[in-house]
Amino acid sequence: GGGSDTAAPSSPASAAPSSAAPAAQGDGTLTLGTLLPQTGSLAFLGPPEFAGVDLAVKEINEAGGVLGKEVGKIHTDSGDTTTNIASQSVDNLLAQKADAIIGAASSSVSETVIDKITGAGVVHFSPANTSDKFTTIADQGLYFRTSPPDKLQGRVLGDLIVADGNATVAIMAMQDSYGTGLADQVAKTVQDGGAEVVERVDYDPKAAEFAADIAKIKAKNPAAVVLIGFEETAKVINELVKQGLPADKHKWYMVDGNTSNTNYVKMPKGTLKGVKGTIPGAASPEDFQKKLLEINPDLEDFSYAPESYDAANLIALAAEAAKSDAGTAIAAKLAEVSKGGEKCKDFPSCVELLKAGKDIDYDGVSGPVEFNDAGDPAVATIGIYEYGDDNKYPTKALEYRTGNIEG
Amino acid sequence: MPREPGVAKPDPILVVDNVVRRFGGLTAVDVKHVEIQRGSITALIGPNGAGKTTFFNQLTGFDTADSGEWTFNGRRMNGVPAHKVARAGMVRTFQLTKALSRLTVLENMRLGAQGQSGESFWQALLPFIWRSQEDEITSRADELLARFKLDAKREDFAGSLSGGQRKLLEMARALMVKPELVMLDEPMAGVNPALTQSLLGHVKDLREQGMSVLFVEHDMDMVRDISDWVIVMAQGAVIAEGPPDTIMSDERVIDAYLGAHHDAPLTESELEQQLQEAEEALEAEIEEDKK
Amino acid sequence: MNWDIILSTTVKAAVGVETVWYALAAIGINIHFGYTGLLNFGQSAFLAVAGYGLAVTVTTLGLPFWIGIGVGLAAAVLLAILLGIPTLRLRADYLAIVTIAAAEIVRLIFRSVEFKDVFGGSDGRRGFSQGFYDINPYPQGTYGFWPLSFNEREMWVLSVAWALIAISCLIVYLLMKSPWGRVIKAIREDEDAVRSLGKNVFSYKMQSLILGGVLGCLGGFIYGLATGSVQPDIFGTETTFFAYTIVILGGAARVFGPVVGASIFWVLLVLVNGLLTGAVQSGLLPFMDITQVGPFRFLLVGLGLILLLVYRPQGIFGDKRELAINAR
Amino acid sequence: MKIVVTTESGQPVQEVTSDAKGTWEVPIDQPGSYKVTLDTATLPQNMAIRGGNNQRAPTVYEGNPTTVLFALTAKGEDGAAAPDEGGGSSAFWQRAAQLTFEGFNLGLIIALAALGLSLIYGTTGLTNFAHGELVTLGALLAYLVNVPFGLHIIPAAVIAVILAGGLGYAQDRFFWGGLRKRGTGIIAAMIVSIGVALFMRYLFLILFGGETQSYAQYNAQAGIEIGPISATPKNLISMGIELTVLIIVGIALLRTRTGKAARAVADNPALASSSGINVDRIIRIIWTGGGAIAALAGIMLGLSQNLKYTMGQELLLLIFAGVTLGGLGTAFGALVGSIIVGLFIQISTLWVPPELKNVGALAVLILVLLFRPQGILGRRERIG
Amino acid sequence: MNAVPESESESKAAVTDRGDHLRGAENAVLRCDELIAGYLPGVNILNGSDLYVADGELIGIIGPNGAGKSTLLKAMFGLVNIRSGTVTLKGEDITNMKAHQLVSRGVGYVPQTNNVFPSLTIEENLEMGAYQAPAKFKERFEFVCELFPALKERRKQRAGSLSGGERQMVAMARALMTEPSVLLLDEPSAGLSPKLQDLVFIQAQQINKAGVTIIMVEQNARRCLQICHRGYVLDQGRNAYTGTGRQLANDPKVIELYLGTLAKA
Ligand SMILES: Nc1ncnc2c1ncn2[C@@H]1O[C@H](COP(=O)(O)OP(=O)(O)OP(=O)(O)O)[C@@H](O)[C@H]1O
Ligand SMILES: Nc1ncnc2c1ncn2[C@@H]1O[C@H](COP(=O)(O)OP(=O)(O)OP(=O)(O)O)[C@@H](O)[C@H]1O
Ligand SMILES: [Mg+2]
Ligand SMILES: [Mg+2]
Repeated sequence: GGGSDTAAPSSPASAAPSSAAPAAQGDGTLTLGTLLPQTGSLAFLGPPEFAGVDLAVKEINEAGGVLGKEVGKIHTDSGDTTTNIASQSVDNLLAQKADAIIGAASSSVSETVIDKITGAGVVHFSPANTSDKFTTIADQGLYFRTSPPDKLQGRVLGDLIVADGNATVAIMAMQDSYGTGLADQVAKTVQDGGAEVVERVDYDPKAAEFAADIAKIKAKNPAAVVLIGFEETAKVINELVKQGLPADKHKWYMVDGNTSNTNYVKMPKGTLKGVKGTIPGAASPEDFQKKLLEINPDLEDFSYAPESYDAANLIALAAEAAKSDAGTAIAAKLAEVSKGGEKCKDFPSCVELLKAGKDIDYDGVSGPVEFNDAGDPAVATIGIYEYGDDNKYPTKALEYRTGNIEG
Repeated sequence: MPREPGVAKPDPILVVDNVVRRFGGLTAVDVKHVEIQRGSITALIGPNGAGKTTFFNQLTGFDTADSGEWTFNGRRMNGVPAHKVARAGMVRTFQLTKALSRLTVLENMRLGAQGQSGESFWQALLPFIWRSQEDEITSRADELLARFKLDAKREDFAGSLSGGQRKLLEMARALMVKPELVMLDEPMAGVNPALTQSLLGHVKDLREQGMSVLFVEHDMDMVRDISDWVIVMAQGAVIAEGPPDTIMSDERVIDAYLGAHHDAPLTESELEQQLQEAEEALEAEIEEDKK
Repeated sequence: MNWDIILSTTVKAAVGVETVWYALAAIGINIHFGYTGLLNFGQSAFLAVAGYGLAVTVTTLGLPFWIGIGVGLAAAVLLAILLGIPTLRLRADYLAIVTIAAAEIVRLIFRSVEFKDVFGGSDGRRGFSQGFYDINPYPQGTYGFWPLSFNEREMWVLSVAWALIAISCLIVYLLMKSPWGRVIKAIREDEDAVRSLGKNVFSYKMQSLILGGVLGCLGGFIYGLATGSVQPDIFGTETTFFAYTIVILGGAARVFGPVVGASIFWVLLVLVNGLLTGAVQSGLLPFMDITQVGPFRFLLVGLGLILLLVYRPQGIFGDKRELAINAR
Repeated sequence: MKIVVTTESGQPVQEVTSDAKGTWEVPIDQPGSYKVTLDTATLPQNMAIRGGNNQRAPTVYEGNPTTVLFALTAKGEDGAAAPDEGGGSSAFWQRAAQLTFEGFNLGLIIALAALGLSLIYGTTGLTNFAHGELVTLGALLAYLVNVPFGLHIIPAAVIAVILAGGLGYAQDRFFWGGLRKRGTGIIAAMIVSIGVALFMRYLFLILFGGETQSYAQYNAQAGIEIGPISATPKNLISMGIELTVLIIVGIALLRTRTGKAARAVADNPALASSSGINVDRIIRIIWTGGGAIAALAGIMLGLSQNLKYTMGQELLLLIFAGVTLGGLGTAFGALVGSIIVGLFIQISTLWVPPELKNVGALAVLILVLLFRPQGILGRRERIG
Repeated sequence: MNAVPESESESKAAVTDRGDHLRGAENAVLRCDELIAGYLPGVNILNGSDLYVADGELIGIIGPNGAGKSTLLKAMFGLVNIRSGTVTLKGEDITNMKAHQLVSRGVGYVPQTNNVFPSLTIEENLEMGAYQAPAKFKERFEFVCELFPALKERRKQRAGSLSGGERQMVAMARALMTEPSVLLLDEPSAGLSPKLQDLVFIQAQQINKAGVTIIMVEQNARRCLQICHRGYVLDQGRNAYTGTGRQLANDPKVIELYLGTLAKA
């Protein structure tokens, strides 16, 4: 439910589908397509991501839209790679003249459609892809992402682990580009800092259970256990507790994918006490989450909602800056609005500045987002949070660290 | 020829030595020595569970014998896989029929023909290579079908045949192979008598053309009518051999297999007598029940 | 509701990339299952080894495109042989589980961190299709007429794919009309009977497995070339299941069954999606959220599949008589 | 303790001495790689650096501190401080024991799920690809009663099992039974079951959402140590229940009249009917029981592994593997096969990386079938 | 009704006549009227068969392969869908009633093929025979084991591994477990050794004497006609001839078309 349906005069006014006109020309109306998981193994990521986009579009349109017209949005399902419907969804979006497509959540899905999207001159903007392939991919300058900067996050987390005095570390990482990328960075930092990674387990998030994975970690009796993954972490925690590796004897660390205030509340009090997690973004997520809940009251997980929200805002700002809704034009301006100028934190204030002819630097909910030449974020802020007795983390981070992602 | 089990024949096509097959504690087949005469019709008879079908299974490579060896046309055949046995010229039918249900009757028949060039993958792609051979096979199949009264069913799926028709198809299909030795497992069980009779004529013709036949059958009229030689199995072993008439008057065979009313069809008086016996037995039973 | 868009995407789906590569996979399954009776639930593995064979040869080893195609085909043949030797002796139901298991093993190995250097882990490989597009005869531009319009890349992929489908169908047609096809179909009915007639059943089953695997693996190439990448998870059991569905939809053991089935399958998926999205956006389905369209579409696909098989169990082209014979 | 910080090329930056807590800090003015060396001579007596290496080579990035750690251990204990190498064999056996236990734990859940599948396959010949969804259904029903209604999980589970049994009955009464009557072939029925699976799975997604949930009770229960094994009480009780159900059903099939009738229907429904068996009734009993057992399996899985709309689907391949390995259509076969699958999945991780654990189990499945094409407890049919 | 061969006048057996049927069927235990039935849509196998059997009668049905004999039995027993016509048992309409319901009304049936449960042991097979009357199992088991002693020794063997003849014994025995009042036998002697064939025919007679009504399809037509009270000759789904067993057995037309002369030689 939620108010998301109201702001959707989705199809452009001049929708007569003439195949000859390349989509790159633009038609005056900015149309955002989403390619996010409604089904498949990442389906749980869909609702927060959609809500993020919805929230942004709502705010944009309340502020008068882009180029004087309401922004349109079309939601489609990316599924996961097993069902392979992403490409049909993209066909659909292109047919409806989307100027930018926000998605997909999974790096693998993005890979299957990036040629198609960028080939049509449309911006491909992922809120969640972490695979390093996209840095070098041939994208005609049309691919961008606001996804969590795993290099910086990995460094911050690794440093945190060392600073906490953990000499032996085990890493339990979800086996995909997000998990392994982050895990590699954590492992490197930890080792550079003088601690030892005694065990590293890459697990299949679809596995029925994780007993063997934890048994492997238990055999090394590490001081710290790093949990890198998504919501299946709840299962992993069950197993850790069962096999005698509770948080009060071994220090657990989490990442943005699984640091959650909803997933673990049903666990016995104190199960996560003292567990630390890192989340990108300067602001406490709490306020933002409240706004999201107005869009979709059923939300339980907020992963990638900030990134999706920022993606939509950035695209809108770039279109405004370029005075065009054509994909290539937007792409040309995206880096510009993300950095080097007067800082602003949301669409209304940014667009004011733009209209006043100023150069802006959008700092989003997910972090300062400054794009480098590859379309990857260059700077980020990471907050470090600590769980309390109620298995929740407070709104206030222990510490924020901002840095260049590449170093 | 003497009548002991395992006698030597002048020109055996099949020679079997010491074939044993056990299932758990049960010795289903234990044949010491048997020879099958070339160009003759040999019947294999014996009580139910004597091991006849199991024996067939061993010889044709559908089951592996625990021990023993046998030669067909002088060639050792133990351990040879079933399809090679068939190609060597020894073809069997199944007691519980195996119709290829979703193939038509005609296709079932055509499948039996050997040496089809169209059965090799690459040649199959070029119809002109196998077309003429296919026509020849078809006409041969049609002839057989007519003889087996299946011509009306030519285009029907074999799965829609009645029990007896399946038996007929099974036998006709085996004949399409043009085997040297055909091994029929109860070919006529369930086939109506008039048709059986005409088919027996056909089998005799085949013998004249030099084919050897080994068949299992419980219908003594048929055995008497067409077989040149009879082999009797019981409890896995060959217990007697000989020409039909002598075998059928053998006490042991009558005891173990034929029973009292084996020879000619029952006469009226015999029938009466049988009824009487039955009635008496029944009354005795009723008496007993009363007590 | 925007009927133009719904219609054009639907028509496009009928001949589009997904349709063609699923059709090729399904043609292979039709040979295995429809004609030979081999319950091969590991078809996705054939697509996977072909796609990865091409991708790894070109990207990891840096060899030319055509060698990659050769490696992919060889890998499919090799897989068929490896899979066949242990499994072809098994009863149909056992064969099914063994082939699923084999396909899962292939997929898990392709996506593992352990072999990431070779296969690229869960993100797979990309950047191997240049050789294919280099020989694209279509100059840049847009082709087709309403509602079909494709760019030169899609045009090239689709032309090649439909040509492959046509050739595959021709091969299947010729073979299944021939005595070779007769043996294959007979094996489906009763192996022992075929054996008793002097045919080498194992060899025929192997030929069928290889043929179906090779034709199916063409789908793996098309997928890889069209998307420019291969990922392990696309080659999971779902792909095989959908291909089976397609075969049954079209009618098993029918030459054009898989092609028509694939078209119908994707048309249904896209049409349902278009209608649902349209209906939700124009407020016709107030109880539904737009993000529920995805799951609802699959739900309807499931329902459609059920209804189709309830009311036309033989598929579009199938023969009802055959079913009656086979009913338990 | 004295700590020397130099740049990568060896240019000295600063020397510091750590404070009482052992911490120290060096401000630097340029990001880059540095070398940090601890002067071992300044270490307290009887202490040594873990691992022995007294040099660290951290990279410092702009604006962020970088921490280095010199973990200290008592001198002489250095060797023993690395139990992963030195005490390898006892840790290995302890892990092996734990994995064996986990193998039984997983195997029994698979077996329970497999039992339902095997029963339905046995009596109707239906290869039910929707069975995974029946497992999920049970788990979600229990969740529904447990969380929104706030009933304790034990009564909730009982209610869910009963409900699932009822739904199993209804499924046959209103759906599969009708298909049978129309003479739908087993292959067509198999594809229908794929349709049912899609339908149910996405219905769950719509109603339940894509997130992982857990029951209100027994979540993250702490383990207790039993010898080399640590297990939670809920594991032990679940395993007891699973084993009991499996054995009762297995014996019932072999001994009771209805059980024998079920096997008769499996063999030959027409003949069963001719013998006076009400085939539809038997099949309905099996569906009811199969549904209930699948639900129980789902609840057990949910208790130990939380709930998700795909939980049953993710288990389905293992269920099939278990059923096949044991021999299709036999209850004890399902038990034996599933436990073997469970054991192999877990124990194989002693040698293969856990991400590939299913590979080991599936490879064993293929190997076993190579030598026993009829499964472990299955029998060869006679030919001819 | 269609015309049948011209030689009606000479034959001793009557060409089937609907009037005769209606007269005879008045007090019948089991009767079929103008049955039309088949397997595949649009193809009728039975084309209007009439048949009746009076209480305590033993009826034989013979005919060429594919005539529809088995189909007729299956149709009576509710295993083939009847498209039109009626089946009546003791005055009750049982058309298209399910087989298990007929079993509870005292009808027993031995199918021609697939007549055992292969994965059940012999004993369990017989137990299934007595499914509706488990209490009687012990007693009836002893009884059938006396008939076929081979079964008792093998009681724990799975029926699927039995030889063709052994299966036939199990099939027969299974049907006898219930003490039916009407028994439908489809080629009970097929595959049995001569000795056991005798036994089957004698037993059939004995059982019949004890008051059980029997309908028997046989390819061992001579033996069948010798023991039955009346016989039907079925051809192409219709009754071609009816008459007493002896009439049919001696009818030249029947001999030529169905019985053959082999046995006389
Ligand atoms: N696979 C098996 N397992 C166990 N016992 C078997 C198996 N196959 C056959 N038997 C037993 O071996 C014996 C011989 O069986 P076979 O089928 O050879 O008999 P047969 O002579 O053909 O009898 P019939 O005339 O009844 O067909 C029988 O008692 C049968 O029960
Ligand atoms: N399951 C089936 N599907 C389709 N047609 C069938 C089926 N069973 C039998 N038929 C057809 O019905 C006709 C009659 O078959 P039925 O079995 O009743 O013959 P029958 O008189 O018993 O013959 P037989 O003496 O050979 O057993 C045959 O022509 C056969 O082709
Ligand atoms: Mg036999
Ligand atoms: Mg019959």
